[in-house]
Amino acid sequence: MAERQIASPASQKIYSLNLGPQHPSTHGVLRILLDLDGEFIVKADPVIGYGHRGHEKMGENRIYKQFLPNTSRMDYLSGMIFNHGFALAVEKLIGIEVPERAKYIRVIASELNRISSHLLWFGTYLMDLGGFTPFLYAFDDREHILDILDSVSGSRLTYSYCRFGGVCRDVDAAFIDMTRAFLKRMAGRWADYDNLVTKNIIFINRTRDVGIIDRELSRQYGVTGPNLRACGIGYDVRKAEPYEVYDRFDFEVPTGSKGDALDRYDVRFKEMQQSCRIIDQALDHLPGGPYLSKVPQKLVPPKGEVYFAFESARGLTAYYLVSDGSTSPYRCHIRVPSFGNLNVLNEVLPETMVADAISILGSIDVVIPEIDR
Amino acid sequence: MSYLKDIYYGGLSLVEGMAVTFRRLFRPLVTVQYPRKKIPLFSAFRGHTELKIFEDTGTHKCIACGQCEKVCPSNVIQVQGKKEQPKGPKVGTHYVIDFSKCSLCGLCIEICPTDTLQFSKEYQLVGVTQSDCVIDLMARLARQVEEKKTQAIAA
Amino acid sequence: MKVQEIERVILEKLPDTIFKRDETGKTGSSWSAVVAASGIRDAAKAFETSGFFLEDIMALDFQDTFELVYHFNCYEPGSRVVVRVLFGHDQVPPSICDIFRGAGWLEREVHDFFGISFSGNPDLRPLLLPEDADYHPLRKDFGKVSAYRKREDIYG
Amino acid sequence: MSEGFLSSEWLRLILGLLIVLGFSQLNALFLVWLERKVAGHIQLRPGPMEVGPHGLLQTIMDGIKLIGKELILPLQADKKLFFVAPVLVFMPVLVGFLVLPFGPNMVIHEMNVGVLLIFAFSTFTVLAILAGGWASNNKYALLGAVRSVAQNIAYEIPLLLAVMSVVIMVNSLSFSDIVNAQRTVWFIFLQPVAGLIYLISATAETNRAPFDIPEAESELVAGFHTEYSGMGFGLFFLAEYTNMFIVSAVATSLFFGGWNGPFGISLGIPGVFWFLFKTYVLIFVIMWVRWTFPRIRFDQLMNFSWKVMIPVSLANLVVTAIVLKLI
Repeated sequence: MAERQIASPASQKIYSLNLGPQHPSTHGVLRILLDLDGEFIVKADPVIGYGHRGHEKMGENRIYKQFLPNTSRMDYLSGMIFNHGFALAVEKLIGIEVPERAKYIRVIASELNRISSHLLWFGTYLMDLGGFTPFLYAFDDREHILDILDSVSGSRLTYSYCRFGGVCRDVDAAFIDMTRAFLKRMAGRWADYDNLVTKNIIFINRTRDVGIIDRELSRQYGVTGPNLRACGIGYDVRKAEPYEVYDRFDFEVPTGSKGDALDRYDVRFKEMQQSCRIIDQALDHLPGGPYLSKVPQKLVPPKGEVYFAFESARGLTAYYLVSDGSTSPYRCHIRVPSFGNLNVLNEVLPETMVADAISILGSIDVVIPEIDR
Repeated sequence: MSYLKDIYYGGLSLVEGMAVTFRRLFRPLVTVQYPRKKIPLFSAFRGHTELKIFEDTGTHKCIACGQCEKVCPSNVIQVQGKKEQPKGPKVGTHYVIDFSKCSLCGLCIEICPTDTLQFSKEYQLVGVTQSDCVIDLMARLARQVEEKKTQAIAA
Repeated sequence: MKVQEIERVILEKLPDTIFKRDETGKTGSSWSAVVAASGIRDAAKAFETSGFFLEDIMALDFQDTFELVYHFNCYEPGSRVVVRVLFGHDQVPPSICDIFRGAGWLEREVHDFFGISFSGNPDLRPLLLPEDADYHPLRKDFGKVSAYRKREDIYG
Repeated sequence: MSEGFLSSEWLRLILGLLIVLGFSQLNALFLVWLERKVAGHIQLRPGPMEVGPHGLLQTIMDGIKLIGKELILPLQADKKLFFVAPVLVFMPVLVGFLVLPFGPNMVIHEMNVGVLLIFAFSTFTVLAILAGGWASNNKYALLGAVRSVAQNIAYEIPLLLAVMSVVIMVNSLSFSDIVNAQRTVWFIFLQPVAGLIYLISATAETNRAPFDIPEAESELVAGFHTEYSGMGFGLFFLAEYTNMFIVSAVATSLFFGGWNGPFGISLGIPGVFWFLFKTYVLIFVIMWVRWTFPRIRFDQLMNFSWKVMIPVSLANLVVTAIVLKLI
């Protein structure tokens, strides 16, 4: 009989498992090299870069306007927020005034996008944990958001909706009605999600005390966003450095206490509710007027730099633009939140089980193409 | 005691979850069986770009200025034109887009000085080769004009 | 405010640091400092002990120099601090990956794109580029480049 | 010889075998369709709709597709074991049909140890899973197989303890005796705890969600059948559904009165329909559970078995014995 090798030889207790890049729950193309002792992880080494497209180099070779469609392709789940941030960064660099109406429209669109991103996270996270049905419920809700954003921007995922000095298309009464209807619909959905998932004993056991990222670890790795807030630090760029018109809205920054997967889940869930509040207020105060200010066709920013930070669905995101006084940036750098959030896996994964690794990876909500850029 | 309590409340939470899914069994379905039923498109829908037909001239107003070609981030557009009269304005004769590279950002539409570009409502774009993604907008326009004519005759 | 505190601590440790305050908030950081390459470890330690986190490391390629830009922030409004390190194309800056554990990957990314090696970083395998990549795409001598400038052209 | 061959016992066996072969296949195909429909409607979508009325023929098409596919043998796999495993997983399931009481006098082979036989053979399944997972030469498959063994050992005990409490009430291991004892009152009312434990353990035994850790799609890709393709995969798939039918049928016989109507009221409906109706309702419940809950983690699954299920089922057995003695 031929010699067979299945696991590593018996003398070696530790064997390695290649999780990904084609694995049902590695969210995009992430590969984690796991060293396992039985089901327990000894060492985890995330390997990234499969989706590297060189957005930063592209940014240097394009005029500012041409980079806009790129932005929503980095974090494709919150493309609107990335669009919005880039528009704000360039507006700050050049000094373009944005009409009030456009500011409110952008906030509404961004917050809708944030809810849709969190809903998708909720669905896929439950799918990682083996619950298939919440995934489709979440997508059912998300579909309504995509419809709303589709009706105003014409796209469902990569919007390219914001322009320097406003947005590319005005919203109409139908948009406002749809958004209001969506808010009303969501108000009735939280109880269902609570009963189906949040209170579920299996779910709680799968997430409580799993993958604790405490304050010290978050600080060491630069973890931001809901993952940071889950360990009790209420740091949200929308509150800390209010951009656009976020300082006019009354909303809370939900925080957790321990920083385990359950806290991260809770924080994201409450965040969706807060986003609904913001949208509601923005709709109430939506001013009239123009939606796009007059901007010259050829944009030539002055020499200098801008570092513009904003809160995407995954955390602190920033565009770092260095202008040399020509039509394209000298350097275009994007600080992405998932980078730090994934980096921390190096320390969180060891001594957990394979099943927990999936749960942790799902709970930190990374979008790999965003890291790869 | 807490042992039994845990079992009881744990079990209760499971029953609550099952109630949620059971209720959904009798809700109306949200699926649309696609080729049989279709959802109307929003007016903002972005298909690939196309040339507008203007009522007054019955054709496009492209002047082959090449601004769309220049502003396009991914070199999708190829425009050529010629002067019909020696001193007259240029007229676009050749407008081809490579849709496989297009990211539907709409910069070409916004920059067009004569407003002759718009997003089409085309979404059933199936091809088997890469060259199927290359769309000749002038030919498409000619087809549309032809269709309009036959429709007008039929009416 | 932690920002004032850190300014004092850094000045104690590195007296020849040049500070620039940005009161207008135009650049997005409340103040920036230029530190010599040898001083970045001291600066990072000061930031670490006073509760800052490392937001980002990125590099800039100029004709005359490399520039490393460290963004530090703490969880208070308006306290982003930029620390710049200037060094020649042939020099090797020290790594801070033992001070901020998350810096390891950030330095790997910079190494990928600019070919800047950090002395003391044990793991400089390519992070985003293919494993066998021997090119550094964000250097201004790679691929299509619109301009290659000197640092004073931009920062004056 | 001919007289022996035509004797009712032989005829019954051969006829029964043919019916079982046909029924088990059709039933499995129907259950796959039902599962997809239940899942669909729970998730607000219609499920298969295109092939046949309401997609009824969809699973048959899927079966044909699976038969037509290549069986891929992974490099360095144990060839014999790899191909034997799917057969091995299906065989014990068929044996189960031999002793199931579909109705009064509708048992293929009446046995006084029918209950024992079914549980003895159902243990084979885990052997097949282990063989398949081991032979695949794949770490995911191996992990799935190992998990499966641990899980099945842990859940066999409460399962049998729960069945024991019924058996000592009837004092018989024959299905017909047990069903006959439930003519007026079903055992689920006398033994609710045992019934619940049986259902939970049976779900775990059949590797159904939320206990589907041996295949755990999001963790182990497809667990023990990661490397199987074509009909090898198809057999694992069919076995899962036939297994589900068997455990539900056993539950019907042991706890839900078998072919008896509720409280002795049969409404003139033949017993076999009562039996099938109750079995399918139980199958529906198992499916409903699958499409509601997330998966339990491996160690929690073991804890649940050893710390909750086994003590409770033991206590239940003791209480049953004491009460029986007192009566």
